[in-house]
Amino acid sequence: MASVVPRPHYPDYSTAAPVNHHFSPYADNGGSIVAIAGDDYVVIGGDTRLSTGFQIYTRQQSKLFSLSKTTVLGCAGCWCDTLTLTRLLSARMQMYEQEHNKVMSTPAAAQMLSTVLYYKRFFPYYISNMLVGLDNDGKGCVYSYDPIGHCERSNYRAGGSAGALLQPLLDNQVGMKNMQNIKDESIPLERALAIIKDVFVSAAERDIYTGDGIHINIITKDGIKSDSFPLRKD
Amino acid sequence: MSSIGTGYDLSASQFSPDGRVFQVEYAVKALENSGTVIGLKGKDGVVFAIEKLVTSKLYEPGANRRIFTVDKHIGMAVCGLIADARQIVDIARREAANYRSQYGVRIPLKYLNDRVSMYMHAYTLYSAVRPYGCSVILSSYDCTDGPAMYLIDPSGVSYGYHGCAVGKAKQAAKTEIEKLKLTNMSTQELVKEAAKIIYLVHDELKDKNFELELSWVCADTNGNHERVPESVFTEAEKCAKQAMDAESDSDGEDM
Amino acid sequence: MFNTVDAYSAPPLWKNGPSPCAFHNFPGTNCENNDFTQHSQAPVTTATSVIAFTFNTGVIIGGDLLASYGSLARYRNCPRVMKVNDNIIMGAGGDYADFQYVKDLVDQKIIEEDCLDDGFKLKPRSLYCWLTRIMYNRRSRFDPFWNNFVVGGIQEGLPFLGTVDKLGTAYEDNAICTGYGAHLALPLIRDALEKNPLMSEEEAKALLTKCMEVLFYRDARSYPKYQIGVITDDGVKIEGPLEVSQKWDLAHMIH
Amino acid sequence: MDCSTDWLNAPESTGTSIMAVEFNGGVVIGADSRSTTGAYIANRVSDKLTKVTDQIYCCRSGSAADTQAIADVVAYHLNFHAMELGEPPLVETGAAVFRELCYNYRDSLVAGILVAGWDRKKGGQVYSIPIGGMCVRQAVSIGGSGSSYVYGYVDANFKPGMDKEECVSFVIKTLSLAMARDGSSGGVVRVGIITPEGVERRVVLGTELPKFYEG
Amino acid sequence: MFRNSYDYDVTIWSPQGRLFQVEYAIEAVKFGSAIVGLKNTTDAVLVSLKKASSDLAAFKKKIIEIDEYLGVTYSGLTADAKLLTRFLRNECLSYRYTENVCIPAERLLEKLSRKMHVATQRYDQRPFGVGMLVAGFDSKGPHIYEACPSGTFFNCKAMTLGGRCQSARTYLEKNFSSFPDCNLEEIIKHGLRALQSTLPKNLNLTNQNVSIGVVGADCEFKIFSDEEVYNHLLLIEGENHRPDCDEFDEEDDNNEVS
Amino acid sequence: MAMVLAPEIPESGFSFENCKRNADLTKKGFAVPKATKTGTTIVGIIYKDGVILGADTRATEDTTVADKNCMKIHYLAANMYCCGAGTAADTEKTNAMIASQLELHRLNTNRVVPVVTANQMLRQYLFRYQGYIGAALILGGVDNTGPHIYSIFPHGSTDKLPYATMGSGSLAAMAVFESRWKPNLTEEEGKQVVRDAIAAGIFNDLGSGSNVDLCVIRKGSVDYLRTYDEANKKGVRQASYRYPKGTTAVLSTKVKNVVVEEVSVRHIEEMDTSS
Repeated sequence: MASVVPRPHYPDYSTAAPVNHHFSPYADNGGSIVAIAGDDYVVIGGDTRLSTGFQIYTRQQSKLFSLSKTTVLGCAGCWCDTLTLTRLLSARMQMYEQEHNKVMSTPAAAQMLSTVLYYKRFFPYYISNMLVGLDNDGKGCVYSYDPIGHCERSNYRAGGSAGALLQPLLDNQVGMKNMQNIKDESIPLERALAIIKDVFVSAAERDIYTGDGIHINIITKDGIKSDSFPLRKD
Repeated sequence: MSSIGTGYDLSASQFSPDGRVFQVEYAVKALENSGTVIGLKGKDGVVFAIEKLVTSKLYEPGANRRIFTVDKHIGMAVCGLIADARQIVDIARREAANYRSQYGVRIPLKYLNDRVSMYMHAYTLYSAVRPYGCSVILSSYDCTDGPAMYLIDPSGVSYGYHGCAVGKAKQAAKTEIEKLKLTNMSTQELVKEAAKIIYLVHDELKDKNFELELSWVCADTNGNHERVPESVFTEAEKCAKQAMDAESDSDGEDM
Repeated sequence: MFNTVDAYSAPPLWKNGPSPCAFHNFPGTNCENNDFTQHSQAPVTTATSVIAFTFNTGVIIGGDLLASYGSLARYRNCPRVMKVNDNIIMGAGGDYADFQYVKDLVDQKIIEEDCLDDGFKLKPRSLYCWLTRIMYNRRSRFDPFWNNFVVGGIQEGLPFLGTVDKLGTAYEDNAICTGYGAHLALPLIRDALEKNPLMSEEEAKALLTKCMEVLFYRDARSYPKYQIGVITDDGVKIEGPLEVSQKWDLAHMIH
Repeated sequence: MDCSTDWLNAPESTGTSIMAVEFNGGVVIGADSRSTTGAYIANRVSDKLTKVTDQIYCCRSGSAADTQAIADVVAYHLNFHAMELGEPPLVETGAAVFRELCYNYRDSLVAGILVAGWDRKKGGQVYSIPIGGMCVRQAVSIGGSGSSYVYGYVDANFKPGMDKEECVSFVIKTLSLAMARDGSSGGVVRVGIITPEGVERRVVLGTELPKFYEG
Repeated sequence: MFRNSYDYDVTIWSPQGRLFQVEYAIEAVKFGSAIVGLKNTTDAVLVSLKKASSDLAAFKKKIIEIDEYLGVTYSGLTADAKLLTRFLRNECLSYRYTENVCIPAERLLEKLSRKMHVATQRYDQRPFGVGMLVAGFDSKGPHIYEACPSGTFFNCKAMTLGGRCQSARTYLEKNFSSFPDCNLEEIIKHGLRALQSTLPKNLNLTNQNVSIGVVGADCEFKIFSDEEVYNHLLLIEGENHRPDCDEFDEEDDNNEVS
Repeated sequence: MAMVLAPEIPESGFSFENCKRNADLTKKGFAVPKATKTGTTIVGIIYKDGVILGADTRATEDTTVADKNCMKIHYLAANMYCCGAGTAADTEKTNAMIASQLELHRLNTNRVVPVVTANQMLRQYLFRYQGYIGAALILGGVDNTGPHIYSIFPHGSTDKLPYATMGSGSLAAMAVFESRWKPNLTEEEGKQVVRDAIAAGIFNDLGSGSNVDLCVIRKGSVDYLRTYDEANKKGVRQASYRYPKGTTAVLSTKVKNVVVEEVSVRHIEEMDTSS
């Protein structure tokens, strides 16, 4: 006889007992992150919509977290994981600073993030992370991650719910892919800023999880500057 | 103490030939350097008063209090090594919290008293630890059961009291307390009496500075243990000082 | 690194000995349940939406008094808007047993702080952060608290409003509704706040009353008795039970 | 599965009607007496009013094994506690201990319990602890599978401030109605009246139950 | 030094009700170089004398940051201090992790004193041989706390610990009533003067042997750079606050203390 | 049964011949192609002189916006329109079919078709397909008996109401109606309430978006107000994305000359504009 483990039932109440909810520890809270690095700067932008399903939680949630004066982390995906990961990282940053009497550099922070993510290999933080900053030579750098800690350095990157929509656009406009007779030089800061705003305008048109506004961080040797820009709210 | 120095007084796990545990008795000595603490139980509440000796003028006033709240409805006044006493406060708080989470109601004082005194007693049993160098007084007020007060010794012995005193001038304080008809007095009256006693037993020759601390737990505070309000405190202190002045005047006349 | 978890988890049913299944299990098989499969639990007795938003000088939170068992309106006097301390109010929806459990933890936290009496009071952002941590911890053990919490308060003179759900997803906004309220009440509140960002307390109450009415019409698990909690610089007021005013003349129009 | 052999595997459960009412001098508790395994009546005269301490009783519904085990644990716990305290524990305390067990093991227990009793601080009290492990005090509380048929009756007929005999008759009527409509409840009605003086037990036999419309 | 048979274990009470081991631990504090903590109404300042354990060794760090608004300086056994600062940092981190704010100084001291006290209670441990001054800033303003090997702590207007601190204490007691009216620069000057008073005649304060840490309403805890220390030392140049007695015997420093 | 001699004439109605194959494919792991949904807000109310229907204009494919300005208020007859939510194709085809039947009905009976007839047809049609036709509709119109609003669920149940909402944004819209609708609204008030209800859906429901369409039906006249309100303005670009000449790679060039084989000329007469 096949023995079946019965799911808990409530035999003593004939009223429709509450249904057995299936519990998933993850939620997709949407959001997109775009970052572009130049010779002496890096710009990162994230939209400010936090949502689930067809519901908007809030229209004003920045998804950028500054880890130090030269390092910023952008997170899109499962928001509860994001909150935990960023708290953990800021504690790690403080520990490092106190132990070593210096602030962790961006490449070191990038490596640490990879380790922290892989540590949760079998119950991962479900986040699309993008860590940006200035490297040891003062050049802008963008590190992008998969949820379990694979890390890749590049000069520009789009991630989150509209990542697939925007990456080809960046390849073309920032990476100058598939273009001829174009001078191969990195774009100036103003242009990068304009591109970031424009790609978000486009993303808001077509991705329902991207909208409301963007929060932008511009990192140069002088520190982090903030900027914001409204998007459509539907 | 005939057996002092004979080697039977070096450990709490050792009896002397005449059947005493000296380490516990020595721990009690630690209380005698500490400011006087009194507790008075009246008809509708319990009042604590403490003579807190201030050893340096560089210390902030009001710091290092010796009256603690263990749970909303339970107060604890301590005498002896403050660091030891803090740990007892900690243990008592944990007991109160456990009781609340397990039984859903606040802990009865009698039960807390049992638990804390058992804990303190455990520290008088082993050579690996030392007895606590402090005494604590516990108080509470319950609308059905009325006020209650217990005093726990470093030995872990505890009794319920109507009025009790520990610390430097405990003998003098006890004498003063015995003059009062405690069971008929309200907490309002007790506060003044308590303040008066502390001022009276303070020895200005040995200890220059002291701060008075007053707390109560009574019907008026809804059974919560609280520091007495500013106005009541100043009033009580004023009364005490006046009484002192009157006394020294009359002393002068006697001479 | 941070040992915040264990105080909040249940102790084993059988202590001090082998677990009962250990006797009839084959050697080598682990009779302890794997954490990832054990908890198939679901909310049982549930409360529905919480409605909250900020106005010019504070925060207002509303929730009805019903705890439903499936569709049975079983307990009709279950308050779930609570005062935490003078700075904080909290509202909760979802499983009522979990809410009671978390409420006990919060209450104990406040008692401990009151006992310390060091002048520091828990701030809304701290409670919000703490709740996020315990909710995330439990979801990570696949044993969540099936609740939505809404924390309102005054911090640094400004209204604060934040929410945490069963996963530990947390955010702040000037209007937060959980459950059906997120679909029915939030659009009304967002619209009203956009038009009138500096709403007065009276306007806020009127808006909340309207929302409770709409929810009563359209949420099958709602109940026409509810509570309102308001926090301003003057402290916390919890009002209720209030009654939803209902309009049904619509029924005559259907032919 | 063949319906007539379901008793082979089903655990014994007290598919039940239970009830407790506060009155000014104490509480009245009541229960039917049917225990079933599947549709088979394993015990037709069972006693679901279980003593916890002298003045705290619980009415059990849900799995018979679970609720009996819980009642045993709580009775042991409270009696020990009574010795520590030197006085009988409060009803509130009893309810808290039940709640703690039911809540912490909500995934493995099927238990809906009414805790009722008298103590010198708050008098007669009734606490309802349904599956899931919440706990609320109610002036009148019903539980078990039969209860869903009589919520309306209770709402219509409960009046605050009833005296002892009114409460007893209210309990008997309510349980009779529940037993008449719920196949898992039946048998006799057992009633307990807890007052400062002690506990009085009564049994109303199946033949003595009040009759209602039976068409 | 050997006084009696009641002093070789921390679990032994003397017949007078004293714990000699704890008292000896307090003596260890005096082996360290002097430290001073003081505050006005907005800032708390730590000033400490650094010492090199030998001519070849570098000066030790004596002021340590614990958290954004908390810093400590210590006198006594360096290794004990290291252990305790690590403990403090951990406590701060976990408080911040769960409560999202910097721990109030008093609550941190409560935890510290509990840890230090446990070591005075058990046969298998010795008391920590270190005294600490904690500077903190929170919603109740700036604080200076003293933590003592006995497991006690004190909320102070100003405090000094360490070798020859008596003269600094005298200076502080003479001047503390004016501290609340001082601005930051003046209060640092008071700290330096108090510290100078502990020095033997042949030694002067330099930016090599002094460290200064400040925390206040609008500044997170910060340890001054050599240059900043130098600038502040210039402010009290030429002043002499050493007590008149000129006999200071050089202590021998073979213990690992600072 | 297939006839051997005569070729099969396809029957009218849906073809189910691939259902079994599709079920097998799904079992093997092939994803079912996603249909365009109009995760929508649609509403209708009765006002003093008739009915007002409203709809947003976003169509989504999963989480991507498929159409930023689609029409969701469909023509059924001269006196009635129907808003559709759910699977876009289902709503469009259902409405088109019912529209043609209604026209035939009108020609047969030679009078204005009552709204209740359309309702009856729709519910019978949808009930037959047991919810597999994913059309959630709001039917509104005015006939000789007055204005009518019906909400029709995909399974074929209908409700007659003075105000109704459907689609993923229906709760948001209903909240607006519950708090602001009252009998005998004027046309201006009615339009405002409907606009606000749709806007509540647009802003609070991610499945709804873009613009507000309205349709006002009075006795004898209809105003179809396409893009009544542009709820969201599209963002303005900051930079230029014109490619300079020569950016696109030319892989190979081949010139082929046109061979002229014949030339013919046609003269165009000038239009006579004299009269």
